[in-house]
Amino acid sequence: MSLPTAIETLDFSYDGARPAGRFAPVLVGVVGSGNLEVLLEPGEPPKCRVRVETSARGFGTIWQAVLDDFQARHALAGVSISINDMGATPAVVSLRLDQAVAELAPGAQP
Amino acid sequence: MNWQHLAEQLFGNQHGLRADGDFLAGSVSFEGRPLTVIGTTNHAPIGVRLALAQARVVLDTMAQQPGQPILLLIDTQGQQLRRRDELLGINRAMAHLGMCIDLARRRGHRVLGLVYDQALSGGFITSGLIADACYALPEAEIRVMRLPAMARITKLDPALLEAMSRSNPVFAPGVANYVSMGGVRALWDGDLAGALRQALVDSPIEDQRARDGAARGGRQLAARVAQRVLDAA
Amino acid sequence: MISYAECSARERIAQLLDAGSFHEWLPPAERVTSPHLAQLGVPSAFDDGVAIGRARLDGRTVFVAAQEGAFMGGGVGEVHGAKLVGLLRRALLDPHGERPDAVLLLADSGGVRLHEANAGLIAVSEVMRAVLDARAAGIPVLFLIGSANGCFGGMGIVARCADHVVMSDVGRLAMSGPEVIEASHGVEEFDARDRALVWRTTGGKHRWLSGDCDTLVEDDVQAFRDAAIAALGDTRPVTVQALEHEHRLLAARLQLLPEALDGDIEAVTLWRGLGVADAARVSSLDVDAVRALRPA
Amino acid sequence: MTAKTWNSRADNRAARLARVARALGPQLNGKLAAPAAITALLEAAIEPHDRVCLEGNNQKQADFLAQALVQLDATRVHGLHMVQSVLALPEHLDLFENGIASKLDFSFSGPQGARLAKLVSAGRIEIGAIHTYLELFARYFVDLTPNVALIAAHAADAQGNLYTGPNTEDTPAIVEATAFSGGIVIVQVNELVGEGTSLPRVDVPAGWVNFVVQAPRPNFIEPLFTRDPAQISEIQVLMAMMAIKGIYAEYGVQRLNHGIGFDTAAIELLLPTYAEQLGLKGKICKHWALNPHPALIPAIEAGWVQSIHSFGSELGMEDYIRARSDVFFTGPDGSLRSNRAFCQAAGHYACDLFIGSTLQIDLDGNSSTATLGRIAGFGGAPNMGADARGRRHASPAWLRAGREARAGRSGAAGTPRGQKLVVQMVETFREHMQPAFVERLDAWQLAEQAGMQLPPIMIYGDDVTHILTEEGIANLLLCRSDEEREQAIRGVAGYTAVGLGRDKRIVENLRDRGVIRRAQDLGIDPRDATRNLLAARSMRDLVRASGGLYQPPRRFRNW
Repeated sequence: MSLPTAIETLDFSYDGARPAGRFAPVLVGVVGSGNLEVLLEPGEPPKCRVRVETSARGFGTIWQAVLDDFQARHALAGVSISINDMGATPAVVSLRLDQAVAELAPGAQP
Repeated sequence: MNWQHLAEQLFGNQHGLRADGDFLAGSVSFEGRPLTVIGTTNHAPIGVRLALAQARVVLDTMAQQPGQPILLLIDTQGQQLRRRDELLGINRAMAHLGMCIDLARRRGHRVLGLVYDQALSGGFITSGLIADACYALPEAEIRVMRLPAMARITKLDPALLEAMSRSNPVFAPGVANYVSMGGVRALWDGDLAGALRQALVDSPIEDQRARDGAARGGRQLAARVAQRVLDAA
Repeated sequence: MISYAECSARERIAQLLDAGSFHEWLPPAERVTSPHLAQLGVPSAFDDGVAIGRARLDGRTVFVAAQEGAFMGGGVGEVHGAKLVGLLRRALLDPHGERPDAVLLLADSGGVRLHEANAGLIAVSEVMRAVLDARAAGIPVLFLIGSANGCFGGMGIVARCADHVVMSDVGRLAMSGPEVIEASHGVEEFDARDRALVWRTTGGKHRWLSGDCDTLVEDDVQAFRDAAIAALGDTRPVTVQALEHEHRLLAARLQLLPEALDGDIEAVTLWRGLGVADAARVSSLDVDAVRALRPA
Repeated sequence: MTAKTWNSRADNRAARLARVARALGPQLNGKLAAPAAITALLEAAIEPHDRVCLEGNNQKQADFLAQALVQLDATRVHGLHMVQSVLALPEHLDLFENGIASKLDFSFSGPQGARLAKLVSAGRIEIGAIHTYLELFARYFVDLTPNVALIAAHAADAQGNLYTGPNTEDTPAIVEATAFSGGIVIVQVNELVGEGTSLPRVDVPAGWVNFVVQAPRPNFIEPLFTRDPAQISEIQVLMAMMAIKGIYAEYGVQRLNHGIGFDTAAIELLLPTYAEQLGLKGKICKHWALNPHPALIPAIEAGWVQSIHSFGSELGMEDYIRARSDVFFTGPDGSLRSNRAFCQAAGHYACDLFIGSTLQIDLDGNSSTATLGRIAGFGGAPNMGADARGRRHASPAWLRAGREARAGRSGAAGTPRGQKLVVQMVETFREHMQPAFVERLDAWQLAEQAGMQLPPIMIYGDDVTHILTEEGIANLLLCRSDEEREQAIRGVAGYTAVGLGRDKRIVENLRDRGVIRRAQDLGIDPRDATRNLLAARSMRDLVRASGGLYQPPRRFRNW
């Protein structure tokens, strides 16, 4: 049974130029109203894959735009990003993503 | 089932159980062996006073009848929803009741709970759920709160909750769901005295509810997750 | 000074315990999440709202759990509760030879998570029994309460089953939330929007004056750390004598407060009855001053 | 042939006073009327079709008189034309439902906006116009002069002198217009001081007051300007950093007004921390037209603020204000004297900057808080948030804004003059992902629904100088065409449909020219925008900062 209130799952995949190398998983943020948690884990280079599970349905194009800009900033490779979202605004999403990247091992930063 | 009828079925006409308002207590004889009975009736809300009254009997039983089994008869609408009780530390009084029961168990008293009418959240945690094992009559009702109130507080669609409650025992009121989740060990149907006799013999002393929930299919994760914590590097 | 109330669960762990000493069990990457939320349209959290593990406090081994109040109000669901039970059992059974000097529960919870109501209720009762098992084995259990959600519902009961309760004055410890009482008995019974009344009834100062908590601290992570270190040796065996003492105390308290007092004077009346000097000024006093008011 | 009467208003007042005296008999003692006689008093004093000002603004309410007015016999008192600042209480609209009043001129209707819209569309209320506060006060002296004013004061003495307390607010403007045009002034007070006791100070002289009645309960006051710092988000901190560095510092803003809200509270709380680190103390934010915002306490304590004049007061701030009389306008008794009319004038003419929030902004920069099904009104924002075309004195901030607007222009448009900085500060999405940027304001549809002559636009696009979002600052002063302006707005509209519709090339060009400045262009790293920068992060921090002088209302105290 598909219910109108069910969680929406969105998947995105990018190719990046900056390999993140090995790193311990990074968790940033909290799943609360208007907020989200972002988990970074090592992935298959050169891919940067993003999976979003969100309670706010119907914002796929906005996620696409936010993540396009994020990947344009960081060009991550070999990273798997998992997001649990409870209706965060794009500004909060971008901030959490940038905070998470900042926690990666220093070698991963350009 | 009303408590008098229940007491007669369990202990006969001369059961010796007395009601003081919503509070039930008495030392009864069950098949020739003494048994302490503590309970509430009229869907009593459990406030500080009623929690202390129950704790008193448990303490007295420990002091005066070491090892004597205790039967908790449960009919409550949950904790007393009053500001005064909160100010007086209702959570402390209920913890005290729970700790008295728990200590009695550790000192060799067999403690059994029986939900004979209804049981709700706060009133249940420190009675049936802290006993060695909790049982229920088939017509009893156990829940945290009614679905409409739950929908209001969680801001979820009542129709959705209703639909969910049919397929998932986690949401829905009902003793059968509590049995399948392991919260209630078994239902007592028909020969109540026989059921009590059996329970006095074979109720577990360890907390087996998570394992029961997994075996019965109503609560798949609790036991597994706790075990994973034990095993984690 | 870092506000304990403002910290997330993981920030509390990072700030409260010895730096870098926390080793997490079932960390987020293992994705031990609630299976019940997605179908209700609620996202899950990778840790189901509670981080558990082993750490050091002032060099001593402790087990710790921190609830995240921002996720589902810190509500206890099936997995969340099982993580707490597993932590307490691990302390008790000691399968890896790492017996802790204490188990710290950093509470931030409204109680049972209604989204998984029945499982949550049973889980809270399992936590309560596990706490009492740990105590019976001589492992002290400490509750730290100073978060925005406080410690309510079943967790409010469990907290009072612990050896030692540390609270800040912005922390709250009670059973039913004021909103629930207001919804059930009306705004005259309990005006949930009157925060001063809510805190007089459930807040840290009141719990200190009435002896419902053992330490009262400022809303400061370092103060919580110091209090936790001081409480490490505070083992209180549960005995008949101890429970008789508790019973006398609670029964006497019940007599101190006349029925049906107005919310404006109720708490002050009780404090006076408990022998608190200056009861009328408690609300405006700071933590140090209130700490000194508790009758011996 | 009868002689022309030139004193009919005075005669009419005398007749009303005599009627009241007859109706009340022993229940009237001098100007003092018994509370139980309030119905008789109002029925004798008010005539059908009178213009009546019922004092009510966004803080204090003449609530006892409002309740009494609703109870009147509609066969005796009806068709009233209400002229009042704010529709806040249910009684304000009950009057129209029960036929006592029929026409309305007002400024703001926040809490009653939805009900007002329903009554208007049902034809139960004829709205004259929706005003700004100052505009409505102005009309009290031109064509909306009240016949009867029903006002609230804190205390009266036996003669009828009034002490309005810190919340003087609209009272002087209302009383002046009424008392000097043959009208009747009726006041509800919380206290009566006995013979031989004097009021702390006299805010309204007895000669301007006709009747005094002691209300059974103190008049209601809403703590509207209290913002709990605990609720300020890190995005709001980021925007506050951008406001301080990108606008306040840039223009050297010394005289300003802040709207209500968490966005501007964040700015107030960053002054002693972030702005101090930037070395801006003494260079910005010295003089304010502002209610006594608790959030400003840390900045005041740190020595940032030289003066504050206030529209009204704020509950709990009384002792603090008394102890900081160098900063606030206080009477010889030590308590605040607020005055909405003067403070609105100050905000309009003497401030270089207004910054506030809104719900919607369109591609022309018009902004509105109107939403469908609600008639909200304007309050003071359009007055603060408008260039003061009559201003002639110069200040560096004003001159710089004027230069930016006029550079390269000729003729009248290029004539040197200054301009007020009007900043709209919004997050691109409000809660529940409602976009703040829209192609078309709801105000247009609302105007059609309610038959208004103009859409209820709060601040016109041609008055807005800057739009500040978490995505950046758009400096509209530097735009030279409608297209540039539109792209500048789209350029800070983020991921809203309006923002995603931007022409990336033009927007990058605008960024190169400094028309759009992003956080990084200002040297701000969004990851530095944490709540730790706030000088107070809780209500209690504010109390501490005030040395215990600030006593927040109960609903804000979590201790």
